[in-house]
Amino acid sequence: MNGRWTACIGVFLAVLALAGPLLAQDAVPPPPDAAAADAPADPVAVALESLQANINIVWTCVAAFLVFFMQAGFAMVESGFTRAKNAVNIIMKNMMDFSVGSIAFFLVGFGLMFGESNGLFGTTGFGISKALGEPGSWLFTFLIFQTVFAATAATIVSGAMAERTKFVSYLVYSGLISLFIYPIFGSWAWGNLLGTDQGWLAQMGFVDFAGSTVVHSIGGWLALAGAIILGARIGKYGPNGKPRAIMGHNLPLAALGVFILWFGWFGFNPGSTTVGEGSIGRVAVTTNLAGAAGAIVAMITAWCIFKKPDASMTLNGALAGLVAITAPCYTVTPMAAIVIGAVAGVLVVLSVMFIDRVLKVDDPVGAVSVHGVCGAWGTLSCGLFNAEAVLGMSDASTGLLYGGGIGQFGVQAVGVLAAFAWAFGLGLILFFALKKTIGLRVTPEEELRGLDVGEHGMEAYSGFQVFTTT
Amino acid sequence: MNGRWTACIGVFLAVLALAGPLLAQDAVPPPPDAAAADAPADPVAVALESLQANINIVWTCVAAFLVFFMQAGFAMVESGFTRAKNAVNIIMKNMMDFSVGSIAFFLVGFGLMFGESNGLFGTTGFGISKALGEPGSWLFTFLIFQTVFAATAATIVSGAMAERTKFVSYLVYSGLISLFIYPIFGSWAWGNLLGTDQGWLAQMGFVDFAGSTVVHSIGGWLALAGAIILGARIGKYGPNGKPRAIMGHNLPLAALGVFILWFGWFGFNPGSTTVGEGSIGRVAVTTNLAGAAGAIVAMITAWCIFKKPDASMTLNGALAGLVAITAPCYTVTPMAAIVIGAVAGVLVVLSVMFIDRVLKVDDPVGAVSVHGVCGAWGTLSCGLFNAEAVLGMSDASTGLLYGGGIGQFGVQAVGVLAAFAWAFGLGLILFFALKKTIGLRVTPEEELRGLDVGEHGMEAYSGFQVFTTT
Amino acid sequence: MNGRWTACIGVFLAVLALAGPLLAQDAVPPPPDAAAADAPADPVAVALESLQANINIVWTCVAAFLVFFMQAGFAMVESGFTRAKNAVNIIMKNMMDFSVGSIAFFLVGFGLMFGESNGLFGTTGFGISKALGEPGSWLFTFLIFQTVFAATAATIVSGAMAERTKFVSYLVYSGLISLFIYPIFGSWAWGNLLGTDQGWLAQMGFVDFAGSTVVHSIGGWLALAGAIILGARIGKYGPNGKPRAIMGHNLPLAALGVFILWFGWFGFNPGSTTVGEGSIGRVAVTTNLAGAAGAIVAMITAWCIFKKPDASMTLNGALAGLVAITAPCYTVTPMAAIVIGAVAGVLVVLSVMFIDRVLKVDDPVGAVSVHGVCGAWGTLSCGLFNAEAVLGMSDASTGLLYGGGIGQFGVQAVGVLAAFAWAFGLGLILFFALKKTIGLRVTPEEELRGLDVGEHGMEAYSGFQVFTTT
Amino acid sequence: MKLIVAYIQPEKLSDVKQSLYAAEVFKMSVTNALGCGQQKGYHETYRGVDVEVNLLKKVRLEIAVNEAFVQPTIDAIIKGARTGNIGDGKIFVLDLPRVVRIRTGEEGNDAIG
Amino acid sequence: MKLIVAYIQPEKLSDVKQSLYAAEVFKMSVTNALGCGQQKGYHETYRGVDVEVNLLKKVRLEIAVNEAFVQPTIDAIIKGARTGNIGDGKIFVLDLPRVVRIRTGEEGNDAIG
Amino acid sequence: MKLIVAYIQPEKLSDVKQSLYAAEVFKMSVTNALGCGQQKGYHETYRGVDVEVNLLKKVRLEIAVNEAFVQPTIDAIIKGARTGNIGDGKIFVLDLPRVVRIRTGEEGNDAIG
Ligand SMILES: Nc1ncnc2c1ncn2[C@@H]1O[C@H](COP(=O)(O)OP(=O)(O)O)[C@@H](O)[C@H]1O
Ligand SMILES: Nc1ncnc2c1ncn2[C@@H]1O[C@H](COP(=O)(O)OP(=O)(O)O)[C@@H](O)[C@H]1O
Ligand SMILES: Nc1ncnc2c1ncn2[C@@H]1O[C@H](COP(=O)(O)OP(=O)(O)O)[C@@H](O)[C@H]1O
Repeated sequence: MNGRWTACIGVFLAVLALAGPLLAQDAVPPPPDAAAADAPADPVAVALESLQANINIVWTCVAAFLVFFMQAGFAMVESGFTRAKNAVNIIMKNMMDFSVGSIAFFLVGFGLMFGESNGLFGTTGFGISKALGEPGSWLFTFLIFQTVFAATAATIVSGAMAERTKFVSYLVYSGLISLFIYPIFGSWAWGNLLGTDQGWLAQMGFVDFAGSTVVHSIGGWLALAGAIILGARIGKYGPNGKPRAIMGHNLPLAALGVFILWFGWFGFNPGSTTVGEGSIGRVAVTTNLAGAAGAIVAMITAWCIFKKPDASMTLNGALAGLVAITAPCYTVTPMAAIVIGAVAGVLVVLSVMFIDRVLKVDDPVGAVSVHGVCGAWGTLSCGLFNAEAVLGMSDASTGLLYGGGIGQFGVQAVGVLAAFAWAFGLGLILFFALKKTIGLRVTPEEELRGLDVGEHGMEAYSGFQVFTTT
Repeated sequence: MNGRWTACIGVFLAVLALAGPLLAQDAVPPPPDAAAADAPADPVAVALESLQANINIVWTCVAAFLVFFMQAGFAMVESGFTRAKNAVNIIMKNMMDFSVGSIAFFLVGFGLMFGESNGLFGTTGFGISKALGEPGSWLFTFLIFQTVFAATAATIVSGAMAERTKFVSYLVYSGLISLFIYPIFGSWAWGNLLGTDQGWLAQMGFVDFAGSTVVHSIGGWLALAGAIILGARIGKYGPNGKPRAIMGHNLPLAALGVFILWFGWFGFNPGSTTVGEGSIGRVAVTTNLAGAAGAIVAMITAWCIFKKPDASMTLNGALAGLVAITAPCYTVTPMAAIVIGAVAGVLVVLSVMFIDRVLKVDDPVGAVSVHGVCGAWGTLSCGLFNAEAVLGMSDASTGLLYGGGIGQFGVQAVGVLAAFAWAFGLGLILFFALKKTIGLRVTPEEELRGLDVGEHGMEAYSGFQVFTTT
Repeated sequence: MNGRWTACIGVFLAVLALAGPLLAQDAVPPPPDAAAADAPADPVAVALESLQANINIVWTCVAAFLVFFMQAGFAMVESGFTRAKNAVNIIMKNMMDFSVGSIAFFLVGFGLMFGESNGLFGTTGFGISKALGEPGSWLFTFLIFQTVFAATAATIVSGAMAERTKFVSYLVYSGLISLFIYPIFGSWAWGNLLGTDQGWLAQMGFVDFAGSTVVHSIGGWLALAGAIILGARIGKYGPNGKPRAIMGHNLPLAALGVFILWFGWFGFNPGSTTVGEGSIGRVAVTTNLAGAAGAIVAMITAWCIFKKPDASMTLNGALAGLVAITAPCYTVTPMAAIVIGAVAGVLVVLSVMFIDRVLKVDDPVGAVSVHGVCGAWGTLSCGLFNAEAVLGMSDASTGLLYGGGIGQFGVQAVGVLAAFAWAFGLGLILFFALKKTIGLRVTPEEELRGLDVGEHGMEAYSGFQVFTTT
Repeated sequence: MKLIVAYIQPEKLSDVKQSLYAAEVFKMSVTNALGCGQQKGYHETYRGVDVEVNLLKKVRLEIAVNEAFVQPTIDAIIKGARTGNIGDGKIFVLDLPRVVRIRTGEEGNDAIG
Repeated sequence: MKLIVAYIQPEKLSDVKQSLYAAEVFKMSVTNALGCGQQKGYHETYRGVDVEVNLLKKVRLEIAVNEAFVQPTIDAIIKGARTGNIGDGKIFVLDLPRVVRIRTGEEGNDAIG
Repeated sequence: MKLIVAYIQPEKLSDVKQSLYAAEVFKMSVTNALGCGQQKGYHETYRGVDVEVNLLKKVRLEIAVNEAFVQPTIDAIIKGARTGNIGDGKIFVLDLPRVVRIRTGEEGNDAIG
């Protein structure tokens, strides 16, 4: 009987073990029945599995809620870093991209991303029809978790296009992002998370644990395209083309936003295991260290360059570190996480200056630098710092610096380029189309008076004497 | 031996299964001993059950904390939607109704709501005396979860009575709400959650999964009574009785509040299962979709009527959708959730206008429309959209649109009316009594200068030039 | 076979049971192997244990994230309670103490606190080297949980030294706190949490469940030392030495901060069990009641003394109650929690007045009173109200009021004094050294214009007319 | 022409605007100010420390008018702003030799209206 | 000496500063104000209720100059502020018998610059 | 009567109030302003871009006094506001032909105090 036992329990322990090192974002625990299939349906094993499944569900739901809360963080960061006269518009945009995105992703995006793929994108499981009839289906938990990720990609764009974009065109494009731009790319890297075949990137061995590329870079490159086509805010560049500073109106709010985002990132990265076991602590550690290193190094960099520890750069630095660690968080050592975050801290400052002064693209909150550039860096860093052997997750580390050779790095580079091509390319087309049709930008008068009055007919801070002398 | 096993595990699986479809707010997992009773006390079964119990405890606690955080959301929404000169008063009210409420509910309310009922209300278990001696008792988790619900009902009222209510009388009535107004009604619908007999509403088959009526409508109707007896703010209605707009002073803060509330709702609704299993993901999905639909549709409605996408209406719309889905979240399909939220989005805008222009009741933040009206709608919608059969939870859907006939709808209507009668009726008496005794309203001078200086002797934004020209 | 079963399951249940009453902050669940050692490695028992371990990991991680979020709370409270011209500086300080602290604690502090001790402090396990090779190691979860605690101690100091401290010297000392000041004291009380030998305080039987002393008092006494050496803000004391009020610039933000802190405390106290079972609900209840009582009683006290319900005192009161219950939360009855919180509510008001008027130490946010004084009170209260027998956790209550005699109280007093001696003493030396070297305080001109412009070259509220007439 | 500067209580602004409109004075400029005068101010306490607020919120009106409008304007302001309590405020009348309308460059009486 | 008070559109402030600098007028004081004039204001709605905003944001300049500078200053302001649309604003010129520089106690023309 | 307008450094306001009280000048109106003068301002950087802040925070005092009080008031302001550094500010003295107290309708010297 003992043999019999070890057998069926073995199955279960295998599940636990397996659940861990899966290199996809979301390790989906096999539904009880599946497990039941490949072992004599033993009641204890089934019970044990269903308990682990419940732990995973609780954990994944909590993580999803934390990621949802990042929406508040983005709203606060973006409004804090822009002018008071546009604050209502920004919060409306953040409220709407999540709302529109949630429904668009539920109806269409989810199917495109995780359905049976035609090679390019999924074609089944729209509106998670499959889950009806199974009240406790993992699909529901998985959907809410994926929805908040999709919404994150969409919301990133609004920051770079703040203070001058027409509200209606914003609604259109942020809807389209959740509808297909994000999901289709997502299907290439993560499409197999429900057990369907892998997308072409995943097949190549592309690794993006929690979405440095799939979520952040996609958002960042779309933002870049948008900011380019939209043009700079009035007064951003002097006649001589010299950039002028347009100060954010509420830095405490922006800081609160960054803290909220950091908080949410503990759902974003550790949650991407979708399995409630020890690795989530490890991922939380790497995530936290990278964010900390990013903030410190960005501050130091800014200090050296501008002679003052610039608060907005420091806040961007924290986000840069967090974005960078999002891809490698599961497969690098804590020490490596510090390095990855630190590099992101330098990168973000230089990138902001480069985009502002050289490219002369007006990105009010630094979304392109934080999400696009540092997302790319983070994805590449998987190829440098992957240390699965050191961590005891597998017997070979694929990281260049851990003797894994250049292979992984190459694959990562392909993914990064694919993301840029897809998002930036599509972005240019999309925004150009919008510009030519409904129009992308508000009138100069409206821009000067502020979008709050122009687009929404109200002020953000009624009663306060707000007065800009520039 | 095998038979023996399946027996004892069967018990356990039964527990799991049972835990799910319970149509009350909180499915209380039977304490281990209880279970042990009805099966040969098998160690593995006991262990399995205690593990599931632990999962439930972790989940329910986390959910309770999220619901607690909604207090911050209410505070931000209410202060953001009112004038700067009353912001301190509002945050004091929010801080106090939770503090007073927590203690009142612990000492008295909990017993009234969940104790052995005398038919009308509970009469035992005050101060959860029963739990002493059992350090890990489920009662503690259940108490904290119920406490934050009670506090939610209390805090709703403060919004509708903002900017003119005497602080002391606020303390009194918000205490009374947690002391008996909320608990007694609660006992009628949820009184049996600790295994005592059902209240009369529950016996009728009244369904309010997470409290559209029990929490929100009760709060909303009390708010209505309060706003009526209190009267409108000075300057709210012109000589001709034409309503004037009194703008909120900080919309970014209000928006943050809405995001926090949405975040908390993921504890409010999914947490009401109090069981850590797959359904929580499903409830999270319906909750999120309804909130999204509410926000979008409210914005569109406002856009059509006022020609501009009004931010404050959009924010209210999100809350309206969330309030509406609170009752049906567990028993409707995701698609139905979108419909329920969308209807709430229209309803809230019309209701705000109706109350403002026709009833001429001054509700600064729209609490009556959001919580009262949409709470009622949500409760009724259970009778229309209940789709348990479709969801695979039982073999018959009680929803009118799912062939369940009018029965459920009727029962829901009874519950809605009972809530209105109880809360509005008691509210009128209570507030009238307060008006005649300690007085409900501050002096006109104090109201003009602001309650912050008048009631608390301080300003919310010291140093800022705040200056209202109306 | 049955006997055999009960044996191995017995082990498991024992684990569960044990996990509970551990009187240290963090009951570390024995790693599976350990357990496996002392029982015939039975697959089911192992599986059951690994499930409970997973529950504990999920719970502890979630709790750690909540505690992390308290950083946002501190940032909002501190900036809200100070002047607009220093808001950027404050958020930079909060962002940095966490970032610097995270890395310092990871590299050094953690080893000093939890490594094999040389009697005075730990000397092994720096950079959690031990965990490499075990991807799901409990150490990771434990590290992230301990990191956010360390950061809390560091961040407390910034409030008391706000509006006049040089940014660079702030960076230095907040780094040193996480580097060794906090960890070394911590090792005395909690050093054994990873199974190494107990520190001398723990050996004496000193009890500080979640850190009233280890975290809050340490921070508070350091803050006192800092505020003394730094001196009062310009204009705080009139020529006659009469204290003048310097109003906070954003009370809604401060209130939000308090709500966030309260929210985080549900991770701080219940999370300190690090075990996902029923006790977390109980700890949540005591924590919540104490916070509520603190807020109410502080408000009443202020009302009596100043004739108005002072908002800032009420907010401090809530925090005072929460700080006080941090040590006893696990071992006192809910009723006792109310008393402990209420006493803290009185204490904090009197203490603020005493420090402000008698000691004439300028503590802008009341950090010393809230964290130092009430932390000490909470620690002592363990010796008065410990009711483990009543709670059913052990067969004797050590609380004086529960017939436990004066013993426990004496031990607690020793711990309180040790904390004061260590933190205040070291603080004086540290800050004096800083003053003599890099300098602790900004120039009067800079202080008058504000640290935002002086230290960071930017304004917190660009565009707003901020104008202080005092 | 005269430049009329008046300090009134903030909550009286709308009434004053009404009575000015009634007197066909449609153009004015408003700023917020703090004033101290006979009105002694009030006390706030913050964290238990007393704060004497003797600079009270006021609204400052600036109205340029032709001679003919001076008295009606003053009367209108008084009508709108007077409560009879200390703190009602003051009206200052200054000579205004020259006025220019930026839009047209018009001067004097044409410019003022 | 004259004290020149001008109300302009907020967004024109930087242009006006430029043209004043060009006219070698470097010293000025600026306050924010609300103005109502021919420019009729605009409508906001809040929660479905209409709000008539007829006090529009303006910037108030105060510039003390010597006689010789009066006309150049006025011209500079007009140059910087004129759009030709209603709402451009007004310039008021007041006599300024006496000026004192706090730092030195200098008076009159020496003090003004 | 005269209307005295003074621009001072914000942090000097309380000292000036003291010295005015000492000179028995109890009534005044205060507004916040931005000034540019010899004091060249300072530099901020935001996100690496340089911001030249040449409009500095100032406080504007407006005090109506009888002839007899003019010099004492000016002296008091100087006494309270002077640091000797550039940026101390200016005092402008305007003729004030007429003053009305809204509360009573009193005019002239009775109204001013
Ligand atoms: N001499 C003055 N100079 C400047 N402003 C004054 C003067 N007298 C009064 N004010 C302004 O008028 C306001 C009301 O004056 P106050 O003396 O309080 O009321 P009343 O004029 O009714 O006695 C003051 O707050 C101040 O702003
Ligand atoms: N008679 C006046 N008294 C005071 N301020 C005035 C007067 N006329 C105009 N202003 C100020 O000038 C601004 C512009 O005036 P307005 O009449 O709108 O434009 P325009 O002068 O081009 O017709 C007004 O908003 C107001 O602030
Ligand atoms: N000619 C002027 N017109 C208007 N305001 C002036 C004038 N000269 C100075 N001011 C005000 O006085 C302030 C101080 O002047 P500034 O020249 O900087 O110092 P100082 O007078 O000591 O040289 C300026 O910021 C400005 O607000």
